[in-house]
This record gives sequence, structure tokens and C-alpha cells, in this order.
Amino acid sequence: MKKIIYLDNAATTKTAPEVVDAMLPYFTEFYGNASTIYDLGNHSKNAMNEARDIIADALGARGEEIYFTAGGSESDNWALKATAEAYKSKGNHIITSKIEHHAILHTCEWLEKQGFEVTYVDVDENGVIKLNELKKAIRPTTILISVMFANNEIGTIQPIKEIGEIAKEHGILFHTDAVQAFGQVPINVDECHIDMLSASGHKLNGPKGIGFLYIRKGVKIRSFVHGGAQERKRRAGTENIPGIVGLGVATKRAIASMQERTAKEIELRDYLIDRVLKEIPYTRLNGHRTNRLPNNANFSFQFIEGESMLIMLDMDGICGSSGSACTSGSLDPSHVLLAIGLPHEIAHGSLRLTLSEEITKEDIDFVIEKLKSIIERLRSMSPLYED
Amino acid sequence: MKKIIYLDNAATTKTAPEVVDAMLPYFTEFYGNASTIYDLGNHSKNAMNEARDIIADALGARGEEIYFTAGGSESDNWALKATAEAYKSKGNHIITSKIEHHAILHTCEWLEKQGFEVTYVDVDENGVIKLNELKKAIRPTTILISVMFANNEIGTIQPIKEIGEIAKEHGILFHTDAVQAFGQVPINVDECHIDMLSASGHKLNGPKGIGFLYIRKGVKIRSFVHGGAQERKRRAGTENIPGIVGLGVATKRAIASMQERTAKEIELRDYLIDRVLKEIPYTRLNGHRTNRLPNNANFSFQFIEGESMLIMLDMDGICGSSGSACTSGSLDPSHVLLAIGLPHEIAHGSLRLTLSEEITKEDIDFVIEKLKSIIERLRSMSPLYED
Amino acid sequence: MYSEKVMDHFQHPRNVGEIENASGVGTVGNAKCGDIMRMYLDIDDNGVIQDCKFKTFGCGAAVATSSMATELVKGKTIQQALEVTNKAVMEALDGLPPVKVHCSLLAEEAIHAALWDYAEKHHIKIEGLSKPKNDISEGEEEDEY
Amino acid sequence: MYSEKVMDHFQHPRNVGEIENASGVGTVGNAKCGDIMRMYLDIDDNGVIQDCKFKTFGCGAAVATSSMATELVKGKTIQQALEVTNKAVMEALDGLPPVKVHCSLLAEEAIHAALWDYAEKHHIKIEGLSKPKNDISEGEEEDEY
Ligand SMILES: Cc1ncc(COP(=O)(O)O)c(C=O)c1O
Ligand SMILES: Cc1ncc(COP(=O)(O)O)c(C=O)c1O
Ligand code: FES
Ligand code: FES
Repeated sequence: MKKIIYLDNAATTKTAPEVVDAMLPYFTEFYGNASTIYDLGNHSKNAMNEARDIIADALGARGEEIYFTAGGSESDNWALKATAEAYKSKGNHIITSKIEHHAILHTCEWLEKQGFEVTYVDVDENGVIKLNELKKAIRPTTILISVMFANNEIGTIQPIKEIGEIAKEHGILFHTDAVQAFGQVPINVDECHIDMLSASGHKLNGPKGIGFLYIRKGVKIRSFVHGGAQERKRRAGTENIPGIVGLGVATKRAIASMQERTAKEIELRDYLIDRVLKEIPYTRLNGHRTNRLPNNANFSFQFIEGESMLIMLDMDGICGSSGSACTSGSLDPSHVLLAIGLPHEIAHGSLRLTLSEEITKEDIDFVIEKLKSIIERLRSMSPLYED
Repeated sequence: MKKIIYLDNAATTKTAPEVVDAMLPYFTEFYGNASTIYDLGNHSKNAMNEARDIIADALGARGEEIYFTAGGSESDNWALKATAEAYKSKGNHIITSKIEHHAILHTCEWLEKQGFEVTYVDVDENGVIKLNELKKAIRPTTILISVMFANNEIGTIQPIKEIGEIAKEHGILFHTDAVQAFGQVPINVDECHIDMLSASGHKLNGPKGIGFLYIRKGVKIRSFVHGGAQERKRRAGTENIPGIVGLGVATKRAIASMQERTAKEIELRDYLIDRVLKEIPYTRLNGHRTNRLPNNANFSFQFIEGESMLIMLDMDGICGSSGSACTSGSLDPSHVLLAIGLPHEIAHGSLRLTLSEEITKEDIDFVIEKLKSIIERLRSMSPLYED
Repeated sequence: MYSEKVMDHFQHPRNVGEIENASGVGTVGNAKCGDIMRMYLDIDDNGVIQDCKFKTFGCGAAVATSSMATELVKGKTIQQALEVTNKAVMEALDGLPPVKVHCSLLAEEAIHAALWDYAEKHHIKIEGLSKPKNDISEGEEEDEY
Repeated sequence: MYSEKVMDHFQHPRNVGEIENASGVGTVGNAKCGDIMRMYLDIDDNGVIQDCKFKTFGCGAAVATSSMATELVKGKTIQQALEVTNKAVMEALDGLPPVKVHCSLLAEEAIHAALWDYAEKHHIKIEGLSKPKNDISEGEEEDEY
């Protein structure tokens, strides 16, 4: 098999071998249902609560405030729909941003159909939410503000603490989609006045199909998945113990290695950004230059289209992603790139490269060389490019 | 570690080693996101669709009618809530049974709060739904009938084909919670006129945290988890590839071994039932004598309480479960046992033993001996028992 | 889920049984979980509890709290026995899971019921003892989600 | 997701480039995905397409269908070229994923646009050719869930 340079860690990550090792006994040996009374079940319950405590620690929260879900999308759906349901007698207005993940945006659209009103606050050209617009959007009927911690496409980190303070000041609940941020940047739910927070295991070298929602004690959110009494009666379904154990170990690992790992990633990321901007003409960086996720670089190359670029990169063993229409189920260009002001045709030619701790300078050099020739080739084919 | 006789396979099962083996490469080697364009992602997509086809085959369905979820509870919530939403202009009435799993019942209660009307049809003393009551419950506004394929506590298998025919005749959608039945008894969605079917991986030696909802082509159910375009835009969330692969292999395995395995289980189950009924006085069998899940035995022992019995069994290395109040988050006695007409104090003293292919006659003999002395001991402590 | 002490009292319950011609017998039940506890007291002329036995239809915690409660009241005066509250029993057992707190109330109430029976039979009034309920369900509301 | 033939035409696209003083040039775009295709035709006096080149700003399928379309029309008469529909191009490529069908329409329309341009320049009317749209978006509705 040819060597693969995997630069799509914002899409998903490799499950760390030590995470898999930790999960294994819970498949075939300690497979008991955590809601049972016998020893085998207790073993599961203890393992689960250990993971809960690890995660709570990572956020400055308490174990009983962590609720396991099937991933980021479920956490986002839960946070929005079930908060709206619980607080609808207080008001029907929700504030979010224009650059949220679809798990938030499509949920908001659904809520609009149920009679809720949603304000989608603008971002500036770096993808930072406009705080003055956010403040202006607040109404007496506003029950929830949901703004992502860091954007999945352009990597921009939001002023979460300021948003939390605004929410607190107005007595409004604050949810943040931290699927991209958890494990990558330090987060403290008290300092940032976060009432709810979504995260997903597979973004931090944990398993797929597991995530959590942090719910501050006292928040009266309803259930989203109704049924059994699991998760303190708030989220039904037999607990995914191997997944939960894996998420716990992945969290421990991500937190322990965060400083060193992200320092290295930032160095490589900046090297990549600097060289690409200097060596490839008609190129721009998307997202905030410094206030971005340690591993995220996002470029727009004029005159070319994303999918073709991705296929060519793949032929060289490089995995990247694009805000391009063609890669997702939808054909529209990325709403995030449009929100930061890119015209359609430029939004189409964007490339997101997201690093991991395994990426070396040699990898980056290789990628830059390949990228240069791919872009040259595609431009020579493009009816938009005349030089 | 002392030998464990695991007789709680209705709660969850051991993940089969070959299932785990099949999953492993998808954690650390083929970890690509199935929604991406590069080879690594295609690998995931292909593995996923292979699993989809295996499951579809098992049901007589087509691959594109299988939608992966996080488990039985999510499937049940999805089927009910999002069908109700999609068909509410047609009507607001839903029919189900009194002995459904909480994932159905609590979802129905939630729907009632949203303005839907739900009829909970009675069952007879064997736990079989009363078909004449079901028919009488049908109204012009009935949009959905949801009846479980087999009951998780008492094992009774429902007349699914008859229900499907009634539903079809009246142009009503038919959902069945087959979480306990899938992989244990043959199911054909066309023969039974099933429009939607829920199942969960961990009940058939597959992994926890993965399940599916079969949705017949043409059924206009909405999304439950909104967000990305996964699962033909119907269920958002990065696909849990290891889980999906595991569910595929587990299904293949369960279908291939079904005949031989269940024949053996039925023999042992009947041996267990016969001996217990004969050798322990004041004991009754719950559920239908023959038309029950191959691996399910459920007894009520008068004058004693379930949790104490379970703890004592556990001390002998035997894992069982109880319809007793005390084992779940709730303290109410099992709604299923009450529905088949048991008085409270007898419902409290029930014991469910669910076999697997690994259980031997020697295990059953051991269990019966232990059970006899435990029940004697508890009865001697009971203020209700006078002999 | 249970402490070692609870498991010990569950596995080796002290004072199981009945006392013939007991000075006082009390039976209480909990409609919430359907469990029932019966307590027998043998009280001497000085008002000292000489013996105490129980029968319980109930969960592990119910058995363990019955057992511990009998141990705690034995040898005590009536007044001292009134101080054997559910909290005292729980503490002596190194605690109970939250969902099991009500089981310990069963034990407290069973003692009270047996003392009440004694008082009625002897036509005396015990300071600080009010008529025990037959059903000790707290009626606490569960959170709804 | 793509067939081998698509990948081949994507990796080694035939006839990329421009034709100076082409007999006909057509540019079409697809608002839905923002992609653009330009087709150049060199048509001789007998109405036979001697050469054909393209430039495409678009996805892998757009590149491959452009390439295949140029191959298919080369050497054909104008009337034969009109039979190179998107279906014909797709078939020649061993199919496209459903979400990519519209990309092949881009190729069909680009040929039509180039022929239209040729007809206008030469003041002739081509049987069966109607004025091509600039934007070939089908406007098909997506399922809503
Ligand atoms: C009949 C039935 N339905 C639904 C469920 C819920 O499945 P899960 O716990 O996998 O979400 C179960 C098992 O717990 C069940 O037995
Ligand atoms: C910001 C953000 N939110 C939510 C999600 C959804 O997470 P998942 O796919 O694990 O459900 C993702 C990733 O896909 C994400 O990047
Ligand atoms: S006494 Fe009923 S649950 Fe403990
Ligand atoms: S041409 Fe736009 S997606 Fe293919």
C-alpha cells in the first residue's frame, strides 16, 4: 500500500491504538449491561463512570454533568431541540451564527418549522462572530444562544468567554458545539459560562459513534431519545461501554498531550500556510490567521474547483477536504466560506488540510510540491484562468 | 475469576470475537470518513454498504432501505416521532401495545404531549396482543401501528403478519420493534407487511451503540437527527464504521447459525422451564408457553422479591434479570407483568433467564440447584410466606 | 452498587425470624416498590429491648437495613431505640445508593410500628412516637425529562 | 465513487485546450454547483468536426465528461454530434453516480452552445438545435426530511 498522508483530521481521526486496547476487554469479557445489578454489570458501570470523570475533569465540570450520546450531531440536536421544548414557555427565540455545522443549522431550521424564531448572526471576514450583532439580536424571548467553539472548516476560534458573559448577563442559556475544539484547545465551562457543550469521540482519536453533551446542573433540558432510564433518565439506550471507555481514554490522552502536540502542529501549520501563500499565486488563507485551531489550514485557490483537486491529491496519497460543493451530498458551496464573504467560484476552489501529531515537516514539503503542480495543471484546464 | 453463567442475553450479549476482529481494522487502518472522496474514505463506504446489504438480505429488503442508528432506542424514537411529524396532516392517532419497551412507550407519551393520541392495546395472559381490540382501535385518523415483534421480558412473539395485514388493509403504516427478534427468529418485511423495523446490534452478539431502522422505500418519514447528509440525508452524524461493520458480521453470523442455535436453545429453555415449574412450588411461567423467543424463560416466584434473588444468584456467578422494580431506575413493577395480569407482589418476584448458544445443560442444572436454595432462603425470610 | 457492609448484612442477615408472643410487632410496606417489612420486639419490664427479629420481602437494601436496624435496637431502651433513624441505619451500613434511601425508611418505620404496637398493648404513651403510617412511600416526585 | 473510465478520462483528459479561430465556441455554466465548461469546435466546409477542445472548471465528473464528449464528437458531422447526449457520454464512461448526472449535462450543453455559435457565425440553421441555456441547472428538487 502506498504511503498515505492523512490531512483530514477535522473529518475524522485514526483511533489511537491505546484507545482500541482499552476498549477491547469490554467487547468480549466485560460485556455486561451497565444497568444491571450483577458484578459484570457493575464492572461496566464503573468503567463508564471513570470515563465520565475524566471528561468532566477536562472541562472543569462534574461527572454527573456529562451525558453520553452517539456523537456530535446527536448532542447538537439534543441541546437545541430539547432546550427549546423545555423553555418554550419562557420564549421562542434562539440565536446562533451563520457558520455553524449543519447539525446546528438544520436543527435550527427544523425548530423554525415548529414555531421557533432563529437569528443567524454574521461573522467577519476572518470568521469571527460579530459580538455587537449578537448583543443586538437578544430579545426578551431569547432562550438560547448556540455558537460553536471553533469552526470545522476554517478553524476560527470564537470569543466563547465573551459570548458566555453576554448570555449570563441576560439570563440566557449558552450552548457551544465544541466538536472541533474539545481536546484541541483548553476549555473550562465555568470560566466561559457554558451551560451545554457538544463533543464527538472520533475527532480526538477516539472511536466513532460516541460523543457527549455536557449539561450544567440545573439546566432543565428534556430528553431527546426517550426510553430506558440510562444516563440519569435523560438519554435512553443501552450504554455503549466500549465506546465510552474509548472516549475516556482518548480524552485523557488528548488532554495530557495537548500542549506539546499543538505546539508542534501550530509550527507545521504555519510553515504550510506561509509556503503555500508565498509559492502559489492567486491563493488566500481562510479563517483567522492566528486565532485558529492548531491543526487547521484552509486555502482558496482561484480558478480551480475543489473536487478535482482532491482527487488529484488522493492519487498522490494525500487526504484533504474541500468546501467544494461536490464532496458532500449537497452541491452548494460551503456556507461558511460564503459567510466570510467569498464569491461562489472562489469558495469552490478551497482546500482544508488538518494535521495530526503524526505529520512531519517532510510530509508537508511533499504536500506543497504536489499541490503546486496539481493547481498548475487544473488552472491550465480552467476556462477562468488566463495568463 | 469465578465462572460466570451469563443468562441475561436479552439485556445484552457478548460481542462475538469474529465480530471484534472484523471491526479492528476500521479503527486504526481504514479509519477514513465514509463521506469523503479519497480512497481511504471509499474503503469505509464500501464496508458500510456491504454491511447494509447483509442486513437487507436478512430481512428480504434492499440495501437502501437500511439506515444505521445508534441503537434500538434511537430507531424507535425515530420511527415514531418522525413518522408522526411527516403524517400529521393525515391524522394524529397512533396504536401500540401495553407491553412495548420504554423506548416506544415513553416516546408515545411524549407524542401525546405534542397533541397526538395513542391507543395502548391490551394483551392476553400470555402477552399476545388482542387483535380484535387492535382492529377496533383503528380510526380514520390512525397513521401508525407500532407493535413489537417479540417482548423483551416475557419473550412472547406477536402475530406480526396478522398485524401487518390489518395495517395494510387500512392503509396505515406499520412499525415493529424487532430489537429482541432480529437474528433470533426469521423475519421477512414483505411477508409481514412491515414498513419500518428497529433493531440493535448488541442483542445479537454485535457491538453496542449501533443499530438500524429499516424504512420501506416510499415511507415519508422525516429525520430525527438533523445535520450532515449521511444515510441518504436521513440520519446525520459521521458514520460509525467499526460499529456498522460489526453489526454486519453479527447479522451474517446470527442468520447463518439461527436454525441450529435456536433449536439447541429451545431444548435447553424447555428443560429449564419444565424443571423449575416442577421443582419449585408457587412458581409460574410468564409469557406464551411455546410461541416465545428461543432463549427466553421468565418465572414468577411468589413471596419473594426480585433484587434479592438477583444478588444471590450473582454471588453464585449467575447473571439474570428481574421485572422487579428495584433493578431499574424506576421502582414500579414491570409494566409487562402487570399487563398480563400479575398482581404487584408477584410481579416483584420475577426472574428472566435468557440463554445463549454457549449455555450447556450442566449450566442449567447448576442454575436450578442454586435457584432452589435461594428461593427457599428468601421465602424463609419473607413476611408473606407462611408454610 | 452496595457497600461491603450492606452486602455483609444481606448475605448474613442478623436476627431473621419471628418472636412468639412478642411485646410488639410492626409491619410496614412501601407502595412505591411493593416491599414489606415486619419487626418483632421483645421488651422487658425496664423498657429495654431484649430481642428483636424481622422478616422482609424486599430488595437487598431492605434486607440489609432490617438486619442492621435489629442490631442497633437490641439492648437499647425504648427512648434510645427511637433514635435509630433511617439515617443512623444508613450510616452504620456505610451508606446506600440514592435510589435506595427509601428502603432504610422502611426499617425506621418498622421499629416505630412495633413500638406503637407495644405501647397500645401496654396502654402507655411513648414520648416522641406518633402513629406510624402503614405505607411509608414518600411520594417524592421524580424528575421529568 | 467513479468508474475506471471516468478516472482515466479525469487523469488523462483528452483534448484539453483552446482552438484559435474556432468555428464555434460555447461556454455553459451550472449555477447549482458553480461549474463552467467551454467547448471549442473546428468544423470543416463539409460540416464535419475536425477538432474539438475544452476547458473546464468543475468536478472530476465534469472533467471526464468534457474529455469524453470531445472524443465522441471528433470526426462526426454536425447532425451526428447532436446525438452525443449526456446519456451517451455517461454510457461511454460506464456511468456516473446519481449526484453527478448533471455534470454530464454540462458537456451536452457545451457542444450545443458551440454548434449554436457556429450556426450564428455562418448564418445557418441547424435542424433540431435550439438556443442553449447559459445555465443548465435542472432545478430538480431535493427530498426534504
Ligand atoms: C424490545 C426492545 N426495544 C428497544 C430496546 C432498546 O435498545 P437499545 O438499548 O439498544 O437502545 C431494547 C433493549 O434494550 C429492547 O429489548
Ligand atoms: C463542528 C461540528 N459539529 C458537529 C459535528 C458532527 O459530529 P458527528 O459527525 O460526530 O455527529 C462535526 C463533525 O462532523 C463538527 O465538525
Ligand atoms: S425496599 Fe423497595 S426498593 Fe428497597
Ligand atoms: S460539474 Fe458541478 S458537480 Fe460536477
